Amino acid sequence: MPNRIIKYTEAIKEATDQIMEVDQDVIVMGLEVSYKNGADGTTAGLKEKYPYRIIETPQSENAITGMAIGAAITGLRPIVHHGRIEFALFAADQIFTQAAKWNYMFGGEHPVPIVFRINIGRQWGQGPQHTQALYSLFGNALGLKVVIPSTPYMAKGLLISAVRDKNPVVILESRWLFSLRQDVPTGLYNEPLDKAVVVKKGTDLTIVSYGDGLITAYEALKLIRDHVDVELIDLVSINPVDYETILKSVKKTGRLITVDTTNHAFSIGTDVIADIAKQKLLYLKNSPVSLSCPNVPVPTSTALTKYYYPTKIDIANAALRLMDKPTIKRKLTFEELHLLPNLIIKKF
Amino acid sequence: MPNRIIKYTEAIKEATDQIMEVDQDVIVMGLEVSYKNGADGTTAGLKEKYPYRIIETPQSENAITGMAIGAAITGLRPIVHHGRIEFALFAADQIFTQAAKWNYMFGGEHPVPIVFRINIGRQWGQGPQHTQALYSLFGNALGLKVVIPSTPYMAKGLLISAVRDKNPVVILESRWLFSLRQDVPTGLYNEPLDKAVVVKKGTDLTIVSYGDGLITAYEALKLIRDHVDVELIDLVSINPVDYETILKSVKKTGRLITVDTTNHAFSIGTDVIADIAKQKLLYLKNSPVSLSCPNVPVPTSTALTKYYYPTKIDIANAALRLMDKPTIKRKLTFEELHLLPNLIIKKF
Amino acid sequence: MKNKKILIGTTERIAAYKKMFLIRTTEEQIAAYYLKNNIMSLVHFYIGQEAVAVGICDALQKGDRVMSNHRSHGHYLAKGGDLKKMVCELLGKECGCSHGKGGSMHLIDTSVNFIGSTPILSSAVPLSCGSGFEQKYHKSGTVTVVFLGDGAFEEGGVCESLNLAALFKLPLLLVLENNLRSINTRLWERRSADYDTEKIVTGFGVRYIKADGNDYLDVTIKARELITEVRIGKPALIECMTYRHMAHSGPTFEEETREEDTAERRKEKDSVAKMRREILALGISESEIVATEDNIIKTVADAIMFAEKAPFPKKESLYTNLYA
Amino acid sequence: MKNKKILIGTTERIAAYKKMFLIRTTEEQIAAYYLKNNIMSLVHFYIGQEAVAVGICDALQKGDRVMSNHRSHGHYLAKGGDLKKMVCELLGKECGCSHGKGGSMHLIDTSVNFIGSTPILSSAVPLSCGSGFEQKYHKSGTVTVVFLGDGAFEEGGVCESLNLAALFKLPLLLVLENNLRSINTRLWERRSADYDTEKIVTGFGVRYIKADGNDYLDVTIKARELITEVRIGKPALIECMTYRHMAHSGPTFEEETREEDTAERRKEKDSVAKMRREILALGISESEIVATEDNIIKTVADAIMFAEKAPFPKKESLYTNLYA
Ligand SMILES: Cc1ncc(C[n+]2csc(CCOP(=O)(O)OP(=O)(O)O)c2C)c(N)n1
Ligand SMILES: Cc1ncc(C[n+]2csc(CCOP(=O)(O)OP(=O)(O)O)c2C)c(N)n1
Ligand SMILES: [Mg+2]
Ligand SMILES: [Mg+2]
Repeated sequence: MPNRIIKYTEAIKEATDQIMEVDQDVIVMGLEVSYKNGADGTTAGLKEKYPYRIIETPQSENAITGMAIGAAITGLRPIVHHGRIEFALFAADQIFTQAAKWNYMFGGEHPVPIVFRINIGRQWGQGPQHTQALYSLFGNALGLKVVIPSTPYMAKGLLISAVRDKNPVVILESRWLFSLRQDVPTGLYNEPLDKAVVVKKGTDLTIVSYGDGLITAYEALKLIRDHVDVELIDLVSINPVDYETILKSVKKTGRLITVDTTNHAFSIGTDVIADIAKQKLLYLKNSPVSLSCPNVPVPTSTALTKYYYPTKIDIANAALRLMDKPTIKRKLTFEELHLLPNLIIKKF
Repeated sequence: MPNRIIKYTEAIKEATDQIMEVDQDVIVMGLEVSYKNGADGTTAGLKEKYPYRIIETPQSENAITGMAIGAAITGLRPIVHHGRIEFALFAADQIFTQAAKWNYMFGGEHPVPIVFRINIGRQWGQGPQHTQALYSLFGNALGLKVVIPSTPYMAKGLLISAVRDKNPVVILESRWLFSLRQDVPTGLYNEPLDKAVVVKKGTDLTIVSYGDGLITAYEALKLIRDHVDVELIDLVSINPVDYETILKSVKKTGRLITVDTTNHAFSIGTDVIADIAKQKLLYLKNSPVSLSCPNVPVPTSTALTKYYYPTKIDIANAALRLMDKPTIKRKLTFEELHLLPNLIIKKF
Repeated sequence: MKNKKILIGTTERIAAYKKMFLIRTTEEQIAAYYLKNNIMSLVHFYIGQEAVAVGICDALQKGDRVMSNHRSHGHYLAKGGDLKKMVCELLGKECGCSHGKGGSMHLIDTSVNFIGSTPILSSAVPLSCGSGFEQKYHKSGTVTVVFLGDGAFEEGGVCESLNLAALFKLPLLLVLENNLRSINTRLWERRSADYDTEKIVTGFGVRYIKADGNDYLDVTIKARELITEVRIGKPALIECMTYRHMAHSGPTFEEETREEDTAERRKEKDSVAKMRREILALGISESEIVATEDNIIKTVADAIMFAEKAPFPKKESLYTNLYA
Repeated sequence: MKNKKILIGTTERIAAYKKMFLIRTTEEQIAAYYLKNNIMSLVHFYIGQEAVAVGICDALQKGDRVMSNHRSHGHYLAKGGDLKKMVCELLGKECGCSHGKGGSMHLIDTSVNFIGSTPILSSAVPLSCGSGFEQKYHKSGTVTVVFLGDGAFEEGGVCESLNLAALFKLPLLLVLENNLRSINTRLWERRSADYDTEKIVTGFGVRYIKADGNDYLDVTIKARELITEVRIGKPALIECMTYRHMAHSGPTFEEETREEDTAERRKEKDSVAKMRREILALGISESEIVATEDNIIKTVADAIMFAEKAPFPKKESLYTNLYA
């Protein structure tokens, strides 16, 4: 199949379009999904093609989400879009207490084939109430599958798998990655919802991250290519976490760095580190290192956010330090710090 | 001051009563708080004493919680009661996005002196939608202080401190502990909101837990008194976590067991273990051990819940195993497994 | 209303009484069983409200769906849910409708389109919009009914759902069982004197009608009329005024905070007794009725005995069904 | 209405126009500044809706409080919020009203009882109930006003809050700014044809009145009447029909999806232009007005220049204020 370079948001739209073509029961609900640049372009143009299946909604996250779940229980395969995790919180009951528990609480055979696409994370000027991710909530919530696509390729493949799954799948889409571009297969393909991906093999140390942090780490690798042979792992799923892939890597490298793009308490990196720590007879060459954000909400001023997220320099230096090598000094530009990375990513 | 033995729920009521007596701005809101056995007895009789300050509410968790926060912002000191974390989830926006972020997002000087009393956890026949705790959400949420009282003494002292604090404080009250009794001082006293408590000193190994798990561990100690010298730590606060107290203990004992009463992913024990693992130059005698619940929601049948929570036997045996000693075999009775422990606890 | 009552024939009335009596005796026997065996598992009894569940479900066709809340035994049985599976579920047995994982608050029997109940107040309402959405999407010609209480009606999600129902023209009937109480709290503690349910409901574009929830005929006739419209995409809400006889939860009674709904008045208005009088008046003899009742009582006693002896779920069952 | 207009005197009208013009030129200059400097920080402009903010705030006393939403510049300025602090906040500076931590969506100036804004739709509504509750509790005789949009009105928390306001007799005025849009979506996409805001609001026991949100005098006179009642514990909602001139967010315009609110009609109904005509009609000369306007334009330009030069917060500031 021929490939072509498309954006993260285009990959989502393409997956949606193609899966809607083959499955008449797939519908999309959300705010502005029927508009021209619908949901940041991820549903652009679909209303014309599927007039009764792209469903514009009132500002009622709770009932809209519940309605979608009810439709999933009774035979449809809805995709629900929430522009921010803070908006989705109004539907917390429906997502975490209803959809997630439904099959278990009725003793099985009661699938809830629904996809929650929730946009998260950093973006210029969005501030303390528009940039959270709440990974710890999603990672701990029993009954959900939760994935974080780090590239256009993953965004398409994971969405297709999610729609085909019989369970409630949450896709946490980092807005920071919306401009990434990549060669993406034109047809339908599945990416597993529960497997971490070794982005780059290496022997010196293991870096584990996800979403925007993974891309930053990917960029960091270019800076230290000649000094440290990093094994970079994209966690992909945070519920469940693919501990096996990580363990295999850390057994080989003996060194571990986790990169989080939220505060460190109860973070994804914490969960990964604890799992490694509990392993019997696993001797590391050095204590695991966690890079994360400070213990405060995300402020709005760029003068402050520039210190908030771990940068590629931070990651590079953490790796160099762990290998006892001299660190790098470089200041990032305003664009690097605050604008969506406009990168073309190679296939991992 | 003379002491007398009172129940966990009575301790909460007494704290509420006494703090209301001295501070006219303290009010209580919640469902059934004005009734005879109000909020499981934790507000019993207070309506008669404070007719305008004990406020019965409609079934509108979102608006009620928001109203309380608004009152806190403008000068009152509300205590809001939610009978179950699942009910409080309807107010997730108000708790996690509004109250928690308010002071930071306005650059300081905008305190939110509010207390959220949220009942959580195990109870006979409450099942998958009435027994969650969501610790990971509370532990990760920036801007909240979050405590878990394990005894009547702590329940009273922490509530008083919480009401006197200028910040939003969440008190997660395990329903499982409602019948515990203890000598509790009759007057007002503060327990720090951010300090772990060493419940019992010991040299062989450190057990860290909280709430219902802490009490189970406390019971376990009696079974292995003659075999293992355990240092038992009540975490008390999960936001922030008092890592210092734990570290000091683990440095001494070289062994760590954490006891969680929820599933293990992104759990409190995980957070504690990761912190220990990240310490440089800290060599443990054995890998940390985490006891927790299986990776499924809480079922309803007692035939299943009896396998769900770590028991005192499980904890005792984990400690014995870590010390290479023979384990105990004993079956717990139905009452031990499913009825609220009717214990009298000594002052830690 | 009076003259419309003739539309419900003798056979139907007898069948309705049987169902109401089934619900009543099931609840009474289970309550007695819980008391005797000191069972402290959470349970909410429906006694007193039977005319609502049966009146509504008798207005439905087989393909129509029902969703419910914490007080769901009556709704489940009225829709034709399996009795034994329900009792087994309450006793935590493997052969329960949810294999013991759900208990009293999580009943389901999709074979009769009772598609689930959840004890979180109001949560079933948005879900039922989704069911209605699916019915409309697949042009199945069926409707969805959701039962909710006066307490649940105060949750914001209900208002949001009313808007969705009207906006998307869903084949949805909301059944508001107003028993004047949310746990013990009375309406006047939760709503201003000017509160007007009809205005709120119709304000969103949903039809509203009020019924005497202690009167089977009133409920079922009004429901039948409404449902014809609901079926063609005109959602409606029927508010049934009724009384809950027992305490909010547990196998006990609670009389201290009663106002309008005193024991005396509840007895006077008791829907099951009323329905019994109705069929007596139809010429069915007392002894015939008693025989029927005895039969039902025995069926229920058998079901409880069956459930008592039925096996508990095995340990392995704990770990299954996290995902479908 | 007509005859009531004489209650608002010349001085007041001029003062109102000045405020409306201040809001207008502030927004225009900031929009231009954002465009010129390629600032992509999230911002929602209020242009077109000035009559609402000023009409309402002119009906308030100093001790009365205001809460607001994502589109809060106008509300903040109308309540007397400090201009420089607002512009500094937008530019992320240390001397901003939230010290750069909040930005455009988190304005606050408690010195004038503008007690906060939050961009999460509807969240300010329950919070404002709490403010009203406190005012009542402390018998302060003051009221709270909360601004919300037609989109936010669809969140269930608003209905819950209406019930609370009526139940607790809160001194609360909800100002529903109906600009026909939530982002781009139109009312008919979100509500059925039978939707009736007045019924919903009054169904909860809250007074309702509709005003022409493009007409300062209509808004302020109705608000003044309502607030007298609000002050004694009779909560109310005033729905102001208005137009948002610019795009939902960002310093741009969006004309593609316009229906009733075309550029032409917006111009025709423009509240600032209308108010200008009103004071011209009072006999104030064109040159006087222009002079006043120039003055205001300059004040705003100065504020922007001031903000541009003002220092950014220091790194340490990132770590402070997690707790109070
Ligand atoms: C969201 C939520 N809040 C609170 C509760 C606790 N609760 C269980 S039943 C009940 C009373 C419900 O009253 P109503 O809806 O009128 O139903 P009824 O019990 O009268 O049948 C309450 C408050 C709950 N289950 N869910
Ligand atoms: C709970 C929530 N859902 C969605 C959004 C995204 N959002 C921001 S502004 C807006 C439109 C709001 O419309 P309206 O309330 O009418 O106010 P207007 O923008 O027209 O002034 C939306 C949907 C949000 N901020 N909060
Ligand atoms: Mg009720
Ligand atoms: Mg609007």
